[in-house]
Amino acid sequence: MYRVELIVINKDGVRDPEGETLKRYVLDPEVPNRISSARVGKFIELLVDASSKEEAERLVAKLAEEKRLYNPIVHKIRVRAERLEDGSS
Amino acid sequence: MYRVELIVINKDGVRDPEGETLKRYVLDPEVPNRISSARVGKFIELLVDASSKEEAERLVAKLAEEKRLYNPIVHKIRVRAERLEDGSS
Amino acid sequence: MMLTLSQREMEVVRRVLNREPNEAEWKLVDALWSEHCSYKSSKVFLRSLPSTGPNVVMSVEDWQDAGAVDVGDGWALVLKVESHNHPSAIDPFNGAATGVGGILRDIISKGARPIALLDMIRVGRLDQKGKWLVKNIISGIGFYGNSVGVPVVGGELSFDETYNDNPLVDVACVGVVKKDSIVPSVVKESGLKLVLVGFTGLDGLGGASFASRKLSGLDEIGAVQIADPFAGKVIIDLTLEVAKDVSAIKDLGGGGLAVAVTEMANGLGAVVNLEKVPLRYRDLLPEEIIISETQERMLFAVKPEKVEAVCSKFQELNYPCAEIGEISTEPTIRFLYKGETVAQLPSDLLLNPPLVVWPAERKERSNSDSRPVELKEAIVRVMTHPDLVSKEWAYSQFDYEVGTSTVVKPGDGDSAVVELPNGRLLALKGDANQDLCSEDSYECGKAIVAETYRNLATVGARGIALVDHLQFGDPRKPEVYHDFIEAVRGISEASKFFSIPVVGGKVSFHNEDKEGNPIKPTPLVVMAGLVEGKLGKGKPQEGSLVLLGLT
Amino acid sequence: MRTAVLKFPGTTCEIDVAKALKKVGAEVEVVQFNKFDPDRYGGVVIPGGFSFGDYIRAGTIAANSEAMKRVKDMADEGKLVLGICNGFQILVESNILKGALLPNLNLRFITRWVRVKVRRRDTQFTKDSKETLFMPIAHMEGRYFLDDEELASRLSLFQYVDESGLPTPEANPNGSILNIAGISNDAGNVVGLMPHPERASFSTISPDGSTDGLEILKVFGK
Ligand SMILES: Nc1ncnc2c1ncn2[C@@H]1O[C@H](COP(=O)(O)OP(=O)(O)O)[C@@H](O)[C@H]1O
Repeated sequence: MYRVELIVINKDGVRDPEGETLKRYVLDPEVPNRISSARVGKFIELLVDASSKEEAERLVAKLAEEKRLYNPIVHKIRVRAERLEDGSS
Repeated sequence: MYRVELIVINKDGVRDPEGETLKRYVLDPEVPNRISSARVGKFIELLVDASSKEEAERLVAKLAEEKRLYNPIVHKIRVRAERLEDGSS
Repeated sequence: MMLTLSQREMEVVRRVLNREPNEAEWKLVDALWSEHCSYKSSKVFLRSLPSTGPNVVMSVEDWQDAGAVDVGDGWALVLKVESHNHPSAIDPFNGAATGVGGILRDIISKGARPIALLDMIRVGRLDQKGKWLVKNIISGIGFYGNSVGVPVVGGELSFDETYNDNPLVDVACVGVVKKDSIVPSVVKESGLKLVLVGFTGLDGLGGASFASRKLSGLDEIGAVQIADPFAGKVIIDLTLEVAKDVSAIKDLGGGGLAVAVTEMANGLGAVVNLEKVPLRYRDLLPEEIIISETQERMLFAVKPEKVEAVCSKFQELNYPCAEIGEISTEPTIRFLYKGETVAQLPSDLLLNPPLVVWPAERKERSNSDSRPVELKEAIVRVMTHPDLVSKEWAYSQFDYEVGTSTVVKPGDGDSAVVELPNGRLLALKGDANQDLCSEDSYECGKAIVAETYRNLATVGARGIALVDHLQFGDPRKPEVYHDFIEAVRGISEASKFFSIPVVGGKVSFHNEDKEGNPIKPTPLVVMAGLVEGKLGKGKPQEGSLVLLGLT
Repeated sequence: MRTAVLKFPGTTCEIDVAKALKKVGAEVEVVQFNKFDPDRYGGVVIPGGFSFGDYIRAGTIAANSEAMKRVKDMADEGKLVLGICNGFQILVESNILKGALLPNLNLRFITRWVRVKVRRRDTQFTKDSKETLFMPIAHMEGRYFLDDEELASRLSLFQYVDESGLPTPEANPNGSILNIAGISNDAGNVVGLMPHPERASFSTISPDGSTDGLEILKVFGK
């Protein structure tokens, strides 16, 4: 069993109003000059039955693409798998 | 400079309708029995000026708490920092 | 085991049963006898409210369900108000959103299509926490209302330090149904099958026992309910579709299956096979299944030959639906798990908690904080009070146009107006006045009814029905109880005066701050009226200002 | 024209759309997404709402359905396809129309009446419509984005404008590029827009008594 993280985040160059608002109105007034960038995205965590880390990542990347869990015009994704100790495979 | 990820996700035991719906209507029909759980949360990525990984993580955890970036009654957070090569500190 | 039953109540249970109940049975009694479900401290007084009238189609029986009034051409209007104060204090977004879900399910329980929502919000000081509360409450209400396509057409947004720790989140809903198609909440015959839709999970479980077993240290988890408006929408659409095929409908609210089954049986008995309940988490214990308060579930009583037709509708959309038991002649409520009895109690006992009347005493009022104020300062203070500034930022987050029948929209008038299916115009308004109520709760009870009526009159409407919601502190405190009794007396008197039936209501006690001080008494009424003649709408272009009444 | 109003679980505007379409004389059927037979219809409208709760992103889950493959076939055959609000989001998420609809810049749900200017006459929906239309919006994710501004300008069909007809930043409620409120494909038979024409089809509920939404819907009455 693998725990796979799929992170969907706006591409560089696509505005991210949530990150901007967070930085400008929440973080900067609290800790000025400490935080130079804030980006907000979506986090999806799946428990996947797969025979290797690579296979788990490939499966999730494929699903993300085919099921349009992100829109390639605006988003980029990161996929990271980690084997779970007590997993069955 | 540190790249810090703050992940906000529902606590175990607190239901997650978004993850459930994703699993039921998108993932299960496509790859039956391959995915045993889907959880959806928020991903926040900050570039933080700090003197160590620990300090960066502490700062972000403190901000998350004090600025109510999550509701501890419902959510749990994960904080992960990583040093950036070309960072200034 | 955490119970709210008093020693005296526990004695009554033991005496009637002539035995010691088991843990599951205690929890069952605890749920049914809770103030929330049984109205044990308020029932005696609520009976004085005028609940009948020539236009009343369905009056409130035992204060459990929404009432209905005739609006012409064979149509009935169903009306209900409820609060979600305590959940909103800890999780304002989900608390407010699930409040909307709950009131909607009350309306569809009658087979009525919800056509409009109102939200009346009261929060405390606008500091960081206060802002967090309002912002999340408003977006929670929008999240649910918008997602299910029921317009939020009006409401109130008011600020008072008395609500610092205990915000009030009231939501009201109206629905329409053909008079001859109203579905009852209770059954009259045995042999009907009990059909449950929706998954059952941990939500709303008292927490203590579950948390200590599985999730050490996270006691609040059970108390948190997450809103799932998508499931809510599926439930609304499909419940209305199957309404013609069912004999009774009950939504699952406080007290979960325990309360829904017992109240639906209404003196008859029921047998429930808990292993048939569709579960979200496999390891729920039988007694947890009985009292889980998971949202977005409905209970139907269905003739055996109709079960298949009802469930297939839900299964088509991948929504769980299961026959879990049946109504029996023997007046006993029985919960079984794989054939073993988990709890077995007489219906009569569960439905009839000993009523209580607490001591009441009038509090000394002090007028000491009045001081002379300059007129200019007074005007500035009044005009800039957050109660009186534009609420556009709030209502613009609500989809008040969906349904294409919102004639007078938020911000356009003192009442909202929506068009009914028969073409008539329905005016709606909710009002409360915590300041007046803390001065004189009786006068205040009268005044809020009158104020609501005046607000309806501004659009040319005459009141036809009202629902009330009585929000107070701990009823065991004599001053609190006194204010409660007096408010009911005032509302009752004014309703009689205006000949407006009170077709439903709700009581919420134990609203207090962290130090245990009660909130200012906040009874609230929501009135529905029909526009007669010409609709009063729009901004006047010319004319004189005329003030009526003595100043 | 026989017109399907396609309902997904979570769609909220199907009854309103059907009511408005009847007003222009269309032969309307509200169809469940899993029972949709495209051969029976000359056109299809995908109404607003929150299909599948708009979980993940508005329109994403509905876009994965079989029903949307059939809508794509209809679009390719040159039949009329109209997506309103969530319907527009679904068309974009299914790649039948280009671009993306991102969260509003102010990050809040917005209900408001807006004015839009008709920028193209080469679509069956707008070839003889009024110059500017007054309609309400109600959405959380309506900020139109396309990484190719030239293309966006070519597709742009409706543009948010102020009282004097200018596409000012103030007239832009959500931050869409080029003030885009709706687009059409090159062939002009597929249109998606954020404003709700069906809510601007009844004089009783429009602030000034206008019924501009009918200008767009009337093509289904032919
Ligand atoms: N929480 C709310 N939800 C929806 N509409 C609201 C809310 N609060 C206020 N409104 C609307 O805003 C308008 C102005 O509200 P308010 O200033 O409280 O008016 P009034 O003093 O006449 O009650 C009214 O149309 C009211 O229905």
